[in-house]
Amino acid sequence: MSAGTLEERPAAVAPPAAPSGARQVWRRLRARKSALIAAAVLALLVVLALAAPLLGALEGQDVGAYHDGLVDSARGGVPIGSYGGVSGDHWLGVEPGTGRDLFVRLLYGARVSLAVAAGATLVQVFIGVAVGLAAGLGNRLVDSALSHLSDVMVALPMLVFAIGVTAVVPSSFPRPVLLVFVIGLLAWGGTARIVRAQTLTLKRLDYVAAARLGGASRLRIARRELLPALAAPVITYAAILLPTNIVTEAGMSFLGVGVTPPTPSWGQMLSTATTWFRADPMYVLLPALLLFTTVLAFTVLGDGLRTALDPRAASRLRVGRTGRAARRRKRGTPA
Amino acid sequence: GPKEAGDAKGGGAAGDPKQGGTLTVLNREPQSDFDPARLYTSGGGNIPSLVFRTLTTRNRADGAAGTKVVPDLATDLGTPSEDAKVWTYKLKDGLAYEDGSPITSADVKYGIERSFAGELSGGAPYLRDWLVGGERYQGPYKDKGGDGLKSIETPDAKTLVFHLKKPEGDFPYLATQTQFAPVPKAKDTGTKYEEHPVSSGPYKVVRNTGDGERLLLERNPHWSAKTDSQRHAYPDRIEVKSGLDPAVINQRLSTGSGPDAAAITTDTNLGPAELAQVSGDKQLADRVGTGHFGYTNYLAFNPRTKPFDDPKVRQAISYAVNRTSVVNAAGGSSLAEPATTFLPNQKALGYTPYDHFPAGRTGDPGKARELLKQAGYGEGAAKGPLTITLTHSTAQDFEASPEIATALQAGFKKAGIVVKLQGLEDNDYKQRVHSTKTQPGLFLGHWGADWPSGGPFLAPIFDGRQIVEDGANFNSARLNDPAVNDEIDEINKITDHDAAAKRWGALDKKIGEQALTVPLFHPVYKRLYGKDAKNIVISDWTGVLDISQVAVK
Amino acid sequence: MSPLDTPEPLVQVADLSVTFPVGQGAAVRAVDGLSFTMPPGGALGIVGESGSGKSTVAYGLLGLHRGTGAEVTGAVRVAGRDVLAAGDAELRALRGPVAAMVFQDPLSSLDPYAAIGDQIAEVYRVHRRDASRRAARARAVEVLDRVGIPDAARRARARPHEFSGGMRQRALIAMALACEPRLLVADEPTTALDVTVQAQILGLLRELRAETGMGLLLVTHDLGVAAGNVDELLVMKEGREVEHGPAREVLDAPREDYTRALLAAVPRIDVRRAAGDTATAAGEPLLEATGLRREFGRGKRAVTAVDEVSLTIRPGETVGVVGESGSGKTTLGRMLVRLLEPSGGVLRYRGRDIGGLRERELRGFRGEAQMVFQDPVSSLNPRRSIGESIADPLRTAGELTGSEIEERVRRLLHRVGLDPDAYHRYPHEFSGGQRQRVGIARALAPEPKLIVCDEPVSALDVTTQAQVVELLGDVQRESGIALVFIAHDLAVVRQVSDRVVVMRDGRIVEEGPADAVYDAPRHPYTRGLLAAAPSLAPAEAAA
Amino acid sequence: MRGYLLRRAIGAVIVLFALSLVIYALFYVAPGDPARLACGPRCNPEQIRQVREQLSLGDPVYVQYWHFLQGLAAGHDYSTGTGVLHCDAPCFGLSYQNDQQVTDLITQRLPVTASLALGAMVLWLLLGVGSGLLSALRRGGTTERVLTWLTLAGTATPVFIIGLLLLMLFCAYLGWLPFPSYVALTEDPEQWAWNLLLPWTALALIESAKYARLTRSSMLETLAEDHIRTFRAYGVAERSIVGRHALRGALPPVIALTALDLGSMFGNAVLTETLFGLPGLGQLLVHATRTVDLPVVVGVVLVTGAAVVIANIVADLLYAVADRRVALA
Ligand SMILES: Nc1ncnc2c1ncn2[C@@H]1O[C@H](COP(=O)(O)OP(=O)(O)OP(=O)(O)O)[C@@H](O)[C@H]1O
Ligand SMILES: Nc1ncnc2c1ncn2[C@@H]1O[C@H](COP(=O)(O)OP(=O)(O)OP(=O)(O)O)[C@@H](O)[C@H]1O
Ligand SMILES: [Mg+2]
Ligand SMILES: [Mg+2]
Repeated sequence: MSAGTLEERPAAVAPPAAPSGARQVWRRLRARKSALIAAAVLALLVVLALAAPLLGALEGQDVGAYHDGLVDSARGGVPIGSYGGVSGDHWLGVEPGTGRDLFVRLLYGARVSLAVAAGATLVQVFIGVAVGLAAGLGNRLVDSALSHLSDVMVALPMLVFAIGVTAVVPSSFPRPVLLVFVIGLLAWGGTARIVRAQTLTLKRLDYVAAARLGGASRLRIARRELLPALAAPVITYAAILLPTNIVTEAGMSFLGVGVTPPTPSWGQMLSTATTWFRADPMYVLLPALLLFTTVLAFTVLGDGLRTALDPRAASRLRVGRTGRAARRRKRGTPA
Repeated sequence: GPKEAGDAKGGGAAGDPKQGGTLTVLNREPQSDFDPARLYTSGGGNIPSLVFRTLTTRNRADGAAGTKVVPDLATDLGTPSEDAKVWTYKLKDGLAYEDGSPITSADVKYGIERSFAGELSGGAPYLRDWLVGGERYQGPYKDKGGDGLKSIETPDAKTLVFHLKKPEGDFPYLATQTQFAPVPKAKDTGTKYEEHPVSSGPYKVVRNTGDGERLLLERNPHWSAKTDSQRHAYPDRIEVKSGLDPAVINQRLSTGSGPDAAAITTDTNLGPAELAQVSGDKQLADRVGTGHFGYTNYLAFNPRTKPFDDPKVRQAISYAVNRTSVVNAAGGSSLAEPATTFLPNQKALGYTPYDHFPAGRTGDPGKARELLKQAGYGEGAAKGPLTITLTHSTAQDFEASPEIATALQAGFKKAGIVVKLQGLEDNDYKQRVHSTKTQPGLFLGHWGADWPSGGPFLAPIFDGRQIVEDGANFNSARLNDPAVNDEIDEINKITDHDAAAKRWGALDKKIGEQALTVPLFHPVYKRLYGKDAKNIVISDWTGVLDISQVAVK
Repeated sequence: MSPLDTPEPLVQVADLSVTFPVGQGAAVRAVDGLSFTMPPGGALGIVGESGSGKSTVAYGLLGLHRGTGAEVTGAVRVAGRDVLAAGDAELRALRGPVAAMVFQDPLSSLDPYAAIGDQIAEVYRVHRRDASRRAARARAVEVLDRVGIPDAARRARARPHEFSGGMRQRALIAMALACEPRLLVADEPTTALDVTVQAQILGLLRELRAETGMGLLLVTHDLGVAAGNVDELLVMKEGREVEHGPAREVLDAPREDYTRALLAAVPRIDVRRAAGDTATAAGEPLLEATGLRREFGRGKRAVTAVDEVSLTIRPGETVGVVGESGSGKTTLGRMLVRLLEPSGGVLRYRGRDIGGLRERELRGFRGEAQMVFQDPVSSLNPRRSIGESIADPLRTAGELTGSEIEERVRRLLHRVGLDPDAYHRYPHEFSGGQRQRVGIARALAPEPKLIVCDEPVSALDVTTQAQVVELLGDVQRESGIALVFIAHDLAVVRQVSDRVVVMRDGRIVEEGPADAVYDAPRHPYTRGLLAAAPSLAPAEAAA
Repeated sequence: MRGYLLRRAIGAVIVLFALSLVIYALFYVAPGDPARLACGPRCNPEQIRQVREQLSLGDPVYVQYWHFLQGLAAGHDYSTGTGVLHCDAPCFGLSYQNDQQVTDLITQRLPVTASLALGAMVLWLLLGVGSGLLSALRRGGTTERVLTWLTLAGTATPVFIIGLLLLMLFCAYLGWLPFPSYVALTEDPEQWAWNLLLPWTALALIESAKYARLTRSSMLETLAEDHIRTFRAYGVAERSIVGRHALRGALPPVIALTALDLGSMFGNAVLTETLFGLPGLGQLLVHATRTVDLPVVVGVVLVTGAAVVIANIVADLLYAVADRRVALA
């Protein structure tokens, strides 16, 4: 049999031709309706956040404007009217104590919360990937030094760090950016761990060896051969990190090291709203609901992405793998 | 005065107070300072005043009557010399510590002396400033061989004679502070004394864990009600649990299950949200005590910086302030009363009403703009719109907190004043605003009375000789007006409190003309107490219920 | 035969079709209208190239497609039970006592966390509820002993990783035996094993059959394995039956072209390399290893993978390396191209010592020696197009422009028999054989002087294997590259090598011209290897 | 094994050393003057100077750090004014703010935080791993959906809200539980558990979603492995497959995450501690940070750091026990 016949081999033997990389991921993602809905919800949130000034103008309200007349001063400043002062002018009611419009504040809050969370996630992913790669590719010394470093960061309590950092940075520095760094710098350990483990596995693969034989430098190998393979687990993990970061921002506000007023953020609104949940439930429910929706959307999208990025996911739980797949495993090594 | 001040028995559950039972105290802050030398306020606040008796003490009565000072260990309020520079006290008979040993005048002297020790810092500065030689004395630990502060004489075991640098008509008020509590020298363990301070009051410390986190106080058998007309000591035991979240404290008080029924708090007010909820519930609303403490929250200018050096700017800002927003931000009209005077609305402090820059309820932007135009600010004016930075703390305590700063910011906007907020971490904030070197041009300040008299309220803020260059400075305007200084000295000579109060009030009104501060509001304290708590007494001295009066049976 | 004396068949498959949905409404029909029967105690071999549907049939017998989304039609009866119609409980009762399965991959087919004896006991107790824990464990020891695990009582407590590949496969067979099945379905039970071990396992299966009278359904792509072990052969292609008949008949006188092609592609150990192919192993040595050593791990755990190996490779010659699993072949190969640093010894490339050089100092050497890897899947980056992968060394060298590189890659693709337009396609769009060609193209790209092929064909089925071997031969003839050809399949090595090196436990036990080693092995180990190699034996003589 | 532990111990010391350096550095730049704070609100410069001297804050930072290390190694004597207080090695020093021995402060509070963290861990593992398992088994079913929503709601809600809701519901409204108040385990184990039940639940609700998701995905991964196929092919029931074979394979990532979370819980549970009035390390740390109480902060952070490191070592050991193929190196 000559080499020429290879092309004429029946299609049934080769796996069905599938489209490449990103297109394939998109196609698999598209097949999951829940992931699509989640993505749509997130996109909507982002659009709403971006359009906050426009929507505010539409409602006819301003983020900072106080409405002393809309709250009952003698009763601690609880909004006058039912459902937290919902009215034609204030679609979602007003904030207790100040009478500021909740609808606009929630939208503006979305900007800060989403931006801080996304920024922090980026920082975490960036540092995590860099450290994880370096640890995975470096020698024992580099590896242990970096894992010790991440232990130090994990062990550093958030508040101490936040106060320390806030002190060094002049107060004219925008708070949200600072928060991005505080949260980002403290919680990259998980990403680093994942990337390191994955790198250790990947670097043993033959295609990395082949790249070395081709004379590629370490940097090139990291960039060309390893990073693309890390995308799937990292993106999946980032989808978990992002909502966690939103909640972390809320916790920071609660401890008084969050964004500074009058800038609203969901976290800050939640932390001031906590005590109001009986006197003015709407005030708590609205940011909580938004937060929940966001977290849910990210989780669902993350799950979807994970399955979409993992070609094996399509054949999960199959009792028998195809012969080709099974034989690809390393042949038995002696005990 | 407080609403509940009606019946003489005090508020709280019905029926006459009886002895017995356990009173639970649910607090936020642990009593981590329990050394009489380190405590700042009169009687060290509530719990310490159960353990420490002092030469004089506050009158445990509702409302304005509670601003009076009354004898405690001493037989009277002290005998001043002609010029009020020498004060003589006699101790009552039959005074004893928790171990039964007698309390002597030497012990009181020793207690004062140890408050000068560097190891036991924390108390108020008055002794140091008033006593002859006080500024040089370093406490008994450094000065081992010597016979201590010469300006305190103890001719016999019952007599104390204090020699002051200058006349101080308020000395009886100072003698309410815990530095005037007796400390037996033999039992002094220095910095460890606070773990178990020796009691001279109705209760003694039985257990103190977690550095004041949990306290158990039981009756001191050697205390005798005969020598103490102020403290009642109804409960048999007092249990203090601290380190709790304010929301949880109030929730527990309102639920009142188990021991929480006989509970109070000595440090947690109702917040606005809780007030909103409580006010809708008749039963709960009945269990709220209201108190007025002499306290003012204000905007402080530093007239040495631009643009606040221009009186017109300061006046414009005074006109522009929207006190309704600010009061709302501080919790609404039930928790804060708008202020136009620096002195709080209390007769004892010398309150004299005035409103030099009437801003009405919500500010007078027109008047403010007009003044600003005269000063050269505004749209199209030479210097453009007035842009200022307001410094505040990031701690959410309704004092110098972000809420109040943003409310002001929103109000000033109407007068065309652009306010930038500078929120500082609380320590940073305190250090900066109270240092002459770093003091910002405009910040949120607050000041409370060390005792109900105009002196300690006005002097630290406006007395030019109290400008502290390297330490904590409270005269933020750096006012050093000989006329003001002289008047302060003159009033200090007066030992008739009511007469002095009138003059303090007049002085306040006069200083107010300079617009060195913008008084914003006086806080009102609302506190919930357990359903079994009886005999609730809230004086205007502290503004909070007096634990020594509470009964649970 | 009359219906009367025909006992009920053990396996009865009629018009079986299995279809796998692969998303977007597409489906793969893996088995298409297959029918066969098997008498009790019979032995049927199912052969065919990769992907022909063999395993799918085997799984069908145990109802293992249930719950996976596969669509199964037709009829499957095992020992009288209708597998397709059976309820879950009934199916569970069938699995084990009636039909037991031995999977291909012993490494992954056992729970890595549990003791082997316990796993067997657990399976036993599923079907013998009355058996006590102790009895079940005793039974496990008994069957382990039966399949030839030495010191079975002690070894039953070991975990899978403490067993060698052959022992694990025995353990899996023991698990099957524990249930005393009437039918043993063995899906490629020996593909993962060395020839010597393979011979032992096949012997064991024969013995057990004789002893217990169970039926055997042997799935394999290796005709040699099937030859000596089954009565009947079923040849499959694309899910359909191509030919079915008594084993000897099918092997000796295949009726179908496909079967003939399959048989022709099987490498024969006694076939010499074509005379014209033999290179003149003369000239300066290209690569010279002296006393090469490599250890892994430290202290007590240290393993010496390669021990005092000396080897010389001259330009243009092919050196075959054979030896069983773990003998150090891969380690040696990787050291030769300096993917691994030797722990000792000297490695000279054209006289220059490259043994201890650091990665940066190896720059000059990198293009000169290349490697073709065993596993066509992991040796290509799944996220890059094959063109890019091939072009990469050229880009790194930086001598050519972008369009020149692309041109060169296209020529290489054509050279290895692929469509030049495949440049932008991704690895998963190719079959194993095609991928191996890509790997060869990549190795050729920097115009190396030496290529180390580490088991380049062992993952491929016989037909593809033959194509790749031929390609390598062609390339060498044209460009005069020196080849080091590592394989555990003795026959393949013989087909390509000028000289052969036999390795065992990291050492070279025999070395010499290929024909000399194969025809007159001197070392007993080499003789053992040769003896264990499966062959189509009598059939071949007749062909 | 012993060599391994020794190496890890050395690593731990390095980590703690680095941590203490970071804290010193942070405090050097942080706002607030501890001497002023300790001195009281209206101190004069002379008093502040006295206090500063008393706390040896006048020394350069490296000298202070050196004294700190000396104290750790050999203990330290402090004057109480009337006598001498000996602080045994390892001595973290005295609190700037109230002259308490940091070691005492920590030993009083460590059990509280440890009780909180460990108990919560048990609960979140039960809740998270349990619901992860259930949803892996009943994929696509109502059970899975309900569990997913429940655990997600936990993740999405900050602890100060969950905690307050729990308190409201169980203590105020239903009155089933007393308002929590820490009782030492040694004092009364039953009360200890009752009082910690709500804080545990709050933390568990927040953490369990992560675990549920992790368990579910690694469970599915394990269920797809070949050895599971073997047991299916022998008629082993799905329940025993999951319980006996798949769970074990799914555990290692859960163990690793638990170590990470447990470790950081020691320093970061402050919100929970405050809300439920538990006098733990988190509260101490926040208070000390607010009052610029360096010795206390260093002490607590070192204990927290030790918790992180120890949790990691234990996780690695467990990992090796769970998967004997892993060699400790
Ligand atoms: N779970 C599955 N999903 C989709 N396609 C599958 C699945 N299992 C097998 N196939 C396809 O069915 C066909 C037959 O597969 P099968 O595993 O039966 O082949 P085989 O003859 O055993 O091959 P090998 O020798 O490689 O083991 C192949 O094309 C394979 O890709
Ligand atoms: N990275 C490694 N770490 C530890 N031991 C290793 C490593 N690589 C190989 N070994 C050990 O070295 C020995 C030789 O392995 P090698 O892979 O070279 O054998 P091989 O002959 O190629 O086997 P196979 O035919 O299975 O591929 C084996 O015992 C193996 O377990
Ligand atoms: Mg197969
Ligand atoms: Mg190998």
